[in-house]
Amino acid sequence: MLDKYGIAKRIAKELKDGFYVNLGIGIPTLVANYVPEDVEVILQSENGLLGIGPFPFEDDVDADLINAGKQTVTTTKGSSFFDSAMSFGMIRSQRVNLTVLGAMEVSQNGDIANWKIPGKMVKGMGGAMDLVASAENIIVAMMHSNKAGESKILKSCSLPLTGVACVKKVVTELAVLEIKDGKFHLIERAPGVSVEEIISKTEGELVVPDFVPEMEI
Amino acid sequence: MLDKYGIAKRIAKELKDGFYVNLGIGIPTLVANYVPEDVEVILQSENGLLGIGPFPFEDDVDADLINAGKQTVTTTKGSSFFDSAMSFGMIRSQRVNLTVLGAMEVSQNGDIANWKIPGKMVKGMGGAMDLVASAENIIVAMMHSNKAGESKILKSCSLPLTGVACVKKVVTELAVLEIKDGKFHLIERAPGVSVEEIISKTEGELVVPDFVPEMEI
Amino acid sequence: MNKVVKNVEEALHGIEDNMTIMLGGFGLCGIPENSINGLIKKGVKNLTCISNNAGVDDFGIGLLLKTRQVKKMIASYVGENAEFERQLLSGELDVELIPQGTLATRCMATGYGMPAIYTPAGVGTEVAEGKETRIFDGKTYLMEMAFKSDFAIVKAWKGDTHGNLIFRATSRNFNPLMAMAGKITIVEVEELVPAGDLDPDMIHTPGIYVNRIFQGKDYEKRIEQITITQK
Amino acid sequence: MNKVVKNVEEALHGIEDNMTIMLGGFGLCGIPENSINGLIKKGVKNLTCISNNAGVDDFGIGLLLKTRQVKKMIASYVGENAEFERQLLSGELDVELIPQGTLATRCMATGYGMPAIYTPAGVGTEVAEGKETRIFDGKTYLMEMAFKSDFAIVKAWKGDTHGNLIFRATSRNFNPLMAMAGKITIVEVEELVPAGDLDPDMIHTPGIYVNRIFQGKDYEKRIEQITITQK
Repeated sequence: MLDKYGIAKRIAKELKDGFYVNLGIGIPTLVANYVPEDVEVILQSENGLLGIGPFPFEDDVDADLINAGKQTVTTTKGSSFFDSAMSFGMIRSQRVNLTVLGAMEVSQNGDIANWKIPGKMVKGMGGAMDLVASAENIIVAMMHSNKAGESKILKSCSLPLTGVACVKKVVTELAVLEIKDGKFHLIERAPGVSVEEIISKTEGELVVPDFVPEMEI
Repeated sequence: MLDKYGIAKRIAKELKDGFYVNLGIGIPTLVANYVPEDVEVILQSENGLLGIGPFPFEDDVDADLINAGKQTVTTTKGSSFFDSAMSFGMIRSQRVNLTVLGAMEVSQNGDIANWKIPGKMVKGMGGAMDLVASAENIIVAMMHSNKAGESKILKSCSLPLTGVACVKKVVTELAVLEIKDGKFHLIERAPGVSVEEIISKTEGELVVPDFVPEMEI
Repeated sequence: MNKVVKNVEEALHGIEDNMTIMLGGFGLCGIPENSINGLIKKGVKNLTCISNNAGVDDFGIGLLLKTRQVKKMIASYVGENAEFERQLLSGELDVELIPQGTLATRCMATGYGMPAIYTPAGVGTEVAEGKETRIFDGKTYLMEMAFKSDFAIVKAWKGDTHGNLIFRATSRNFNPLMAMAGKITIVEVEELVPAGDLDPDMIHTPGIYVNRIFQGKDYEKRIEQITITQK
Repeated sequence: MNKVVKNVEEALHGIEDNMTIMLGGFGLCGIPENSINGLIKKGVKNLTCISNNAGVDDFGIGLLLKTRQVKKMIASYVGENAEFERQLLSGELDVELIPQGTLATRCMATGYGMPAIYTPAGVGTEVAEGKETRIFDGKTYLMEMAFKSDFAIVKAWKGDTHGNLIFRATSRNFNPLMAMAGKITIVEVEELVPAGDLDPDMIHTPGIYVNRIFQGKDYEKRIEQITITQK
């Protein structure tokens, strides 16, 4: 079973050299720490920055320089700043090659819910609806089940949707799932996790091949 | 009767302090030479410049710095450069207070034709269609008649239109005409020009008040 | 062409109860601090505020919520604000949440004289309810309308007396977009310079979009989440 | 992330007969001189060219017309070009004239992932023929579609190895818009610098939109109309 760092590590393996990548808040942000050495990616922050660098040293903290999670960051060589309309222009015109974001629920046709729990929590969708509606390549980083032990990998989402039929891949603490033809496809299992456990914790329709490799991270 | 400089001088009297103004090619460009002393205007060039300055001295000619007529120009204090989408954004959102342009024909409901003579001349509309469709305040600088002596101040235009019901005022070598309620209204006559001459050279419906002042230029 | 007003009071002249106001900034980054404080002092009520976020409890637009000057909030993300959540759940505050890119682009549409835009954001979600959809090249888009607002209030890094603006780093965010979208645009700047001091090639917002500009003061520039790398 | 190609031949790789190509510039200002010469050398034919103007008889896109490499020209203004007029009137050249602001905004729409835009330009004229109109707030607009092109070729003043671009004065014009609109975007620059040399606040086109960049040479930068003030 993976912890959140493991999930981030596994997702980092999806990065290809030259990719422009948008990483959402939470586990997705951690992906930046595991970019393979032979791969150069440029991170996009939808508030208006291409080329997010590491967190600043204490003396270099700059209130004018934050990422979409409102954390202080730095720039890298070749960074650029732009307004939010251009930022989402890049996203809508699919110049961003990969989007990684968290989710509360994902369904077998690729729907995603991550912005609202009616009557309980309304934080807003921020840029998530734009990202999922536009990106060609969307990976969701999430836990397989909620705290009550109920699967979040569903036949259909119960929460208000963020986007429809958009998620391509899901990486959880248990498995890597691909979504196609309206089904989840189990393509890798986390170290030490059995196929049976994954099946039992997946509510949505799951296609399981004869051999499910353990993921290498 | 006015020459082209006189027409430009008369139009310059329409400028108000703080106006952003777009001047078309030809007579309209000359208006810049007659801005009243107590009036500050900023000239917009639709290729991407706010704050057009005078022509450069010979040594300062810069191939990268031209106006919409492709003439070399300079900047003024407070100039800015921008791309053509933003330039027409300013125009469409009516931040440009006054547009002055030339015309081949104008009709009594404010239609204007100035970009094409079928079978003979096709230069294109450039930015004229955007300007006339957007500007709230459009003044046309033109000659009252063509070389054959035929009126260009018409009931309806015979040439392909540039814009519909958009012209507010016409200044010719003979008169200042206002367009409202689907008619031309004679509001000033050029020095030494009789009302009768203006009537005889105006094909469109012309409302003539009892007293028509001679213009002061 | 001098657009300089002498202080925030003069800058905010004409803002009245029930008006719609855009406020630049993302989180607490690049927000018009002087003007927000000025609005509180002015005491105008029942405002509709368009801003990406609602600040935090004791800073930014959060201050205007505390004083109950806001009737409706149009934003994309409003987390991190307990008073906001309380007013929302109790029904005191009307809230319209819209996707961040839609928010940004609807501002731009106004400034560019485009009455509506098409975006895929929100298709198939509750954001699409009551909105026209249209398919282009097999993909479904929502038609979203340009914003109408009475005033836009933004913060720039540098500005000149003609209203030309330059923004710094990610404090640019929504500021240049809203600067183009106000019926009247008010700008506060960290540094006000004479026209001619800014490089015309490097201006983010041309002065034509700006009506009033003033030198701000006492910027706190609070940071929502200080994250650092240990040396 | 290095997008540098070593010369114009490599930059133009993949451009084939019958493709649609955008070319930046306004008049002769800011045109991609190296690439235009490269296209002539390459000899690709039946091109559809989207560019605000068609150059003059012996410079700019005029050169491509002379060699009969252009099948169709999409532009806003094509005066000052006798060969163009001859080919147009004789029917050898297909021409679509569209308003300048529409041309610019259709490029931007592509780069911003907006399939269509609304503009009042051309309403009631022959430009509106066959196009959908729509009334917003009592004003009529045309729906105009985002451009599709195989390649966009633009000229920048400075560019870095990541493809970030800065334009100079009015040579900016259509260049940043077309840079966003190509399926593949090729940029030639007067000065190519390492990533990190350009101020991130002052970049007009972020590198994400650029696929290939190269150091141009021997710029003539011809001026269409030299107008001067006598000392």
